Amino acid sequence: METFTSPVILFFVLGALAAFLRSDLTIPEAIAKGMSLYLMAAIGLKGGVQVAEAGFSTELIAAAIAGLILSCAIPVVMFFTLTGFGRLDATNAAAVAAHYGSVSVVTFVTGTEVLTQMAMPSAGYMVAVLALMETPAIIVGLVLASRFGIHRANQDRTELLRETLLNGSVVLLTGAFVIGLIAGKEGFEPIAPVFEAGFRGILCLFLRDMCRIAARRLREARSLTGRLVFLAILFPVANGLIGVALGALIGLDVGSAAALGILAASASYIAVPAAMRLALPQADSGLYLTLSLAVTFPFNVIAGIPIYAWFAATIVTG
Amino acid sequence: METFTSPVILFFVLGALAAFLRSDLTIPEAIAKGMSLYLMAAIGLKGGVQVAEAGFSTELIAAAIAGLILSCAIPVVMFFTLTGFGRLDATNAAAVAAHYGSVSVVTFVTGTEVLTQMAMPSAGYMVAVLALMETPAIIVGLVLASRFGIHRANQDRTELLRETLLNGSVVLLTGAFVIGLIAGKEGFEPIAPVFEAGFRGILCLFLRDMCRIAARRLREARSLTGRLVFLAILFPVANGLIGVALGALIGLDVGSAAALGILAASASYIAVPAAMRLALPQADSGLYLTLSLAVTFPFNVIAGIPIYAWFAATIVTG
Amino acid sequence: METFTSPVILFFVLGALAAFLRSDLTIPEAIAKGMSLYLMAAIGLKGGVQVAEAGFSTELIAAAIAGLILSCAIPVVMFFTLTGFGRLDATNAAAVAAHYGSVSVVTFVTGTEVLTQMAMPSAGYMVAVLALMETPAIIVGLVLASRFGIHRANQDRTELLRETLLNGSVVLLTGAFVIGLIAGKEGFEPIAPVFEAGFRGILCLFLRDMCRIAARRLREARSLTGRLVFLAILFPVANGLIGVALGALIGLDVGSAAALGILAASASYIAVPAAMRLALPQADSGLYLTLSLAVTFPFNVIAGIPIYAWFAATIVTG
Amino acid sequence: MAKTFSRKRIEVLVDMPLLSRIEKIAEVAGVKHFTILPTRGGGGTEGRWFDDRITGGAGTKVIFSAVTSEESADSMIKVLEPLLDEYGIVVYRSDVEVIRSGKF
Amino acid sequence: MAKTFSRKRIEVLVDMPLLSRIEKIAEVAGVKHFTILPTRGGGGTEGRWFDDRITGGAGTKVIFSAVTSEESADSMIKVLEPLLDEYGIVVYRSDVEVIRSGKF
Amino acid sequence: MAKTFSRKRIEVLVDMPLLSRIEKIAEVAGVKHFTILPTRGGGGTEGRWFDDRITGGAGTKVIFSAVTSEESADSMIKVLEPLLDEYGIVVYRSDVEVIRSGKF
Ligand SMILES: Nc1ncnc2c1ncn2[C@@H]1O[C@H](COP(=O)(O)O)[C@@H](O)[C@H]1O
Ligand SMILES: Nc1ncnc2c1ncn2[C@@H]1O[C@H](COP(=O)(O)O)[C@@H](O)[C@H]1O
Ligand SMILES: Nc1ncnc2c1ncn2[C@@H]1O[C@H](COP(=O)(O)O)[C@@H](O)[C@H]1O
Ligand code: NA
Ligand code: NA
Ligand code: NA
Repeated sequence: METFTSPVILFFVLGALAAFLRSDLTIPEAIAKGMSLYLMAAIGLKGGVQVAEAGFSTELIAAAIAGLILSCAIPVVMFFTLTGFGRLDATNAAAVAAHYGSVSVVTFVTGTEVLTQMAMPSAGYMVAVLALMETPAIIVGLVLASRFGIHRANQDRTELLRETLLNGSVVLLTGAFVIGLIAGKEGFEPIAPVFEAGFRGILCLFLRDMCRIAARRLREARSLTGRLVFLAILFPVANGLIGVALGALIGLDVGSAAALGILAASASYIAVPAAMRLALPQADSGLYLTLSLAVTFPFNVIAGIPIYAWFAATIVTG
Repeated sequence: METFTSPVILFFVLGALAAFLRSDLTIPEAIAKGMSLYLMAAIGLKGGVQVAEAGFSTELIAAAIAGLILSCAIPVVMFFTLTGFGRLDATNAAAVAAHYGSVSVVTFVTGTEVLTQMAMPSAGYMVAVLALMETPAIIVGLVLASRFGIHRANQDRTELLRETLLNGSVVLLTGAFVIGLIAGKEGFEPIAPVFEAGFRGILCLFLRDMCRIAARRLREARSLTGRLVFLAILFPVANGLIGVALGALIGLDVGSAAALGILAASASYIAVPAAMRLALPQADSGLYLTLSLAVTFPFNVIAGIPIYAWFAATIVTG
Repeated sequence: METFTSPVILFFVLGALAAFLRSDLTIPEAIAKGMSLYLMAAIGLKGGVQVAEAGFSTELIAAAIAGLILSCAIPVVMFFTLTGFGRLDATNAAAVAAHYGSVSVVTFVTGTEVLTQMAMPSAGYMVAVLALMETPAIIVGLVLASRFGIHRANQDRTELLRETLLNGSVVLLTGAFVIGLIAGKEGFEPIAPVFEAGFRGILCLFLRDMCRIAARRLREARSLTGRLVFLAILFPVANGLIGVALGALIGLDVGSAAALGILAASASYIAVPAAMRLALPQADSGLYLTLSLAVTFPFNVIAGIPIYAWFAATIVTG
Repeated sequence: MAKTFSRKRIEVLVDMPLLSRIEKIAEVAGVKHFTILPTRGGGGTEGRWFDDRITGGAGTKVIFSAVTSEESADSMIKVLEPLLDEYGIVVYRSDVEVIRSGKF
Repeated sequence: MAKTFSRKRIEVLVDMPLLSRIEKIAEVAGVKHFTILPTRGGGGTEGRWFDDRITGGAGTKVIFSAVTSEESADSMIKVLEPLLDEYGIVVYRSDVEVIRSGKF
Repeated sequence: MAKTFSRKRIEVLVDMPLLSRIEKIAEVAGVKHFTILPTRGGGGTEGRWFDDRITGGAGTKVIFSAVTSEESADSMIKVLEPLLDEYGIVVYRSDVEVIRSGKF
């Protein structure tokens, strides 16, 4: 309940409203990108500092392995559902599936904010899990595409691999995490004001804008079918609940289990679209961006996060 | 006196200096727009939180009605003065008049900062009055133009109405106000650092840049006449004093009466120019932007605000 | 040692890494420019407030004179070394020399951060010295070019002089310094959150990006020779040590002497390139930007600053 | 030489708030594909201008650019002609070659 | 009249992530000089689009623009033709005059 | 077919700090109307470049673009020709059609 009076979520709703009313006050792209960089640097740092405080633990390793398994398994299951029930061709199905195996930084950040507000914060190492889960799904997606879809022999594989593994967001996130680890709490203090205080406010403005763009994308979408929209809501719920259950199984605390669910449920809209456009140019970018950004993302922020949090609170025994 | 050693105002003067010296260090447009969005979100939130604290009151309703009356009456009086003494044709006069009936967010924000520094803060609900006063003058201006100037029958009225009423700045301001109302003080706290602490600093930088652009516009202006510049200074003073008097009459506190004067005196340079360019494309956009942004805006910041504040302090009996 | 675990420097290293890995997450130009403006406004203000606190002193005047001498002498010595050992033609040598006589704001800011961390903060007036040292080298460079290189009689001198003396960064820096002086500590307090708290965080992000751009520039550079790279490392060291020694000689405290060394060692990459492109268009802009931004700047941040600080600590007797 | 088809490129320099009008006119004229390009400033009878976003786009110009058939370009020009002064737009067109005839 | 030489200007509207591919194709075709122009949006068979950087450039288009010899333009077009659909690019070229023949 | 008049479009790719020089040259040549377009990068004999604003515009290029009469374009080209190397500018022009002859 409280979730819905939180300014973070209210700004998101304001964005949705503004978009559907076709109101035109948009955040300039440069600012949006700057805020996105800021969010990644900030959560990377915060996570690193927290791990520096708490030390490495078996939970960290368990969570990392669970995250990797999820990000490889999810695209495979989705691929066959999308080609079957979803009626997509193999190339498009592979591209969409890769998005859902990967993760969304903003969904994760919003989720951790909500979890903190519900007094069940997730552990700092979940940021490392987030970074780990960004790329494997891309490779799984490409393998699926080349096996079942168009196989392009003349692909420039090294270029693609570099683009994927050294994707800017992965490097920034990991780099900031490592900096947080090295600098620790004392090193972090002098720079904390920018990275901590500004956090939620920036998130508010960012969500407002994300939602506006998502809604615009939805209005302009063409290749969307009812079946696909249905899957773009069903899959986050299924993935999210499985993620939470897996988290509980491996003994994570309630907040971290919920965060693992949120990661599983979320779909990428930065790293994966860029990689897919390059590796599978024949796939319809309008389709995968709309499903991920305009259907799954708002669903997760509004309904998904509370569901996964509630499920975690129910099954994880304190 | 103190006003003039305030960094807010000093940065404004620095901007003026830089512009007249044709110094070239400009804030990138994306940043300027981002700061403008930030200011609107911040004052909306602050106002909403204050009203949530203080509760709704008869003053709020009285101020709202006074604001509406001012924003409808000012353009009518100005229109006839501009066509008469100002020697403008009806279309241009209507376009200019609409700007002065509407309001300037940055003038208002600068004014409230100055009032707070003078220990006569305005009430939180004045933000709601600000939002209310943004659009009516546009409609009044268009009615004047279609009655006395060029009447364009084939206008797409619904498009125009949507553009005007759902103008981005109105939606953001109102939305942030409502969010502040709902979230209240506790909800606001976690996001306060960005929206409160940054406030004055951002305002400094923004004023520096506004002033630079205003001065550049003035240097490049062509269709300006002495009579028009005279009116662009006379009207804010007259409107401002009338606004303060009206505020005193309806029983507002000294700060709020001054703020109502500032709103009446200020001229729009965001919402109205966009609407006029669309609805009255034949009007000279160089003219109305220069009068509003390059004459009235700096006049109000430097001289107007202290005058209205002083007048309010004089006539409102505590 | 501590220097290397400081997040400020770590982010710089992250930027270098990201660039050499050709990772693509770039800060939008508008944001980079905004941060640059912010840094200048912030250090200007801080310096002004500090001088307002401490009052004018003979050290201030001595430091200013020393700075001016350095910024005139350095280009002359460099010019003859560059035409001799460096094998550059006179025009290019003059253009490069001017860069090293001038200063780099970001190097200075990073240096003062490091000095503060080492408990030997520099005095507030060093910001004034920074502003003083920005332009004289440009004039020295142009005189050298017109005497020994191509002499262009039809130069528009007043335009050039205005561009140089009223260069945006000089105006902003000086303006903010004067505002800090006038407003003093009390006036600064309400705007401090933006200008103080954000400082180091912004510097982190900015260094990350600077370094990325420097590395990219290095990768793409064509006209670079081994001799020039050698000089671009030798000169900062020589200039830096001389600067520190001069500072010690005129009786500056240890932090300010180190800061004078940093100023002498640093090379401009904003004001001077713009002026040189205008005044000496035939000089190779790729060359001077690469030497200054891609060789000297990272060298100073990583190795130079600790060297000058250590030298200052050694020779200045407390 | 590569086989190409000749088409017209029509460009309209227009104030941001009026862009949607141009898009509608283009659609009616049969110009279904277009790209919007940014500008950074300019100069003319009304003086020098810059892309200042302070005014929220009211003072910004963009270029509507479309490669289309001669007929569509023609009918678009015919609708735009009476609006030239009122909208303060600048219109010109040029010849281009495209690779495939179908898409344009 | 100033003496000029005629060349071709080739323009390719392409999604940001695919730009490096176009640059490689250009290099092979002998197009060594080019400039990249930004766009702000557009419209076509896939609907209206805007330059939203939320997606980190995956949804952004830029224009690869090069003035080059007819032969280079030709060989570039030949390589691009089979990729038109797959890459979703828009290609066109036009005649331009340059001042010096050597540089292009 | 819509009645049009033929004019020249002249485009100059120039480093930001030198733009004011080009504007002055244009004015002298009788080119009174122009628009400035941004760029995002490019490649040539001096390597690949990007629009990095770190250097405050010293490393940024813009395009000066004007539709004008053949005579004005000619005289502008004549003034620019000796400056090509020194300024590092790229100049080309092309044919365009405009709707009204008066304005250009
Ligand atoms: N012939 C032209 N070539 C390029 N841009 C033009 C031309 N004519 C007008 N413009 C642009 O349109 C704006 C308005 O033109 P004007 O109405 O002549 O002031 C100018 O500031 C230029 O940016
Ligand atoms: N003929 C054209 N002229 C200008 N832009 C075009 C043209 N065709 C396509 N585009 C651009 O390319 C994008 C994709 O085109 P389409 O594949 O037709 O949806 C459109 O949204 C336009 O921005
Ligand atoms: N023929 C051309 N077509 C498009 N852009 C060019 C051309 N020649 C040069 N340029 C641009 O001008 C810059 C400098 O050219 P250059 O002097 O050859 O290095 C290049 O990086 C390109 O961005
Ligand atoms: Na996922
Ligand atoms: Na008003
Ligand atoms: Na120096």
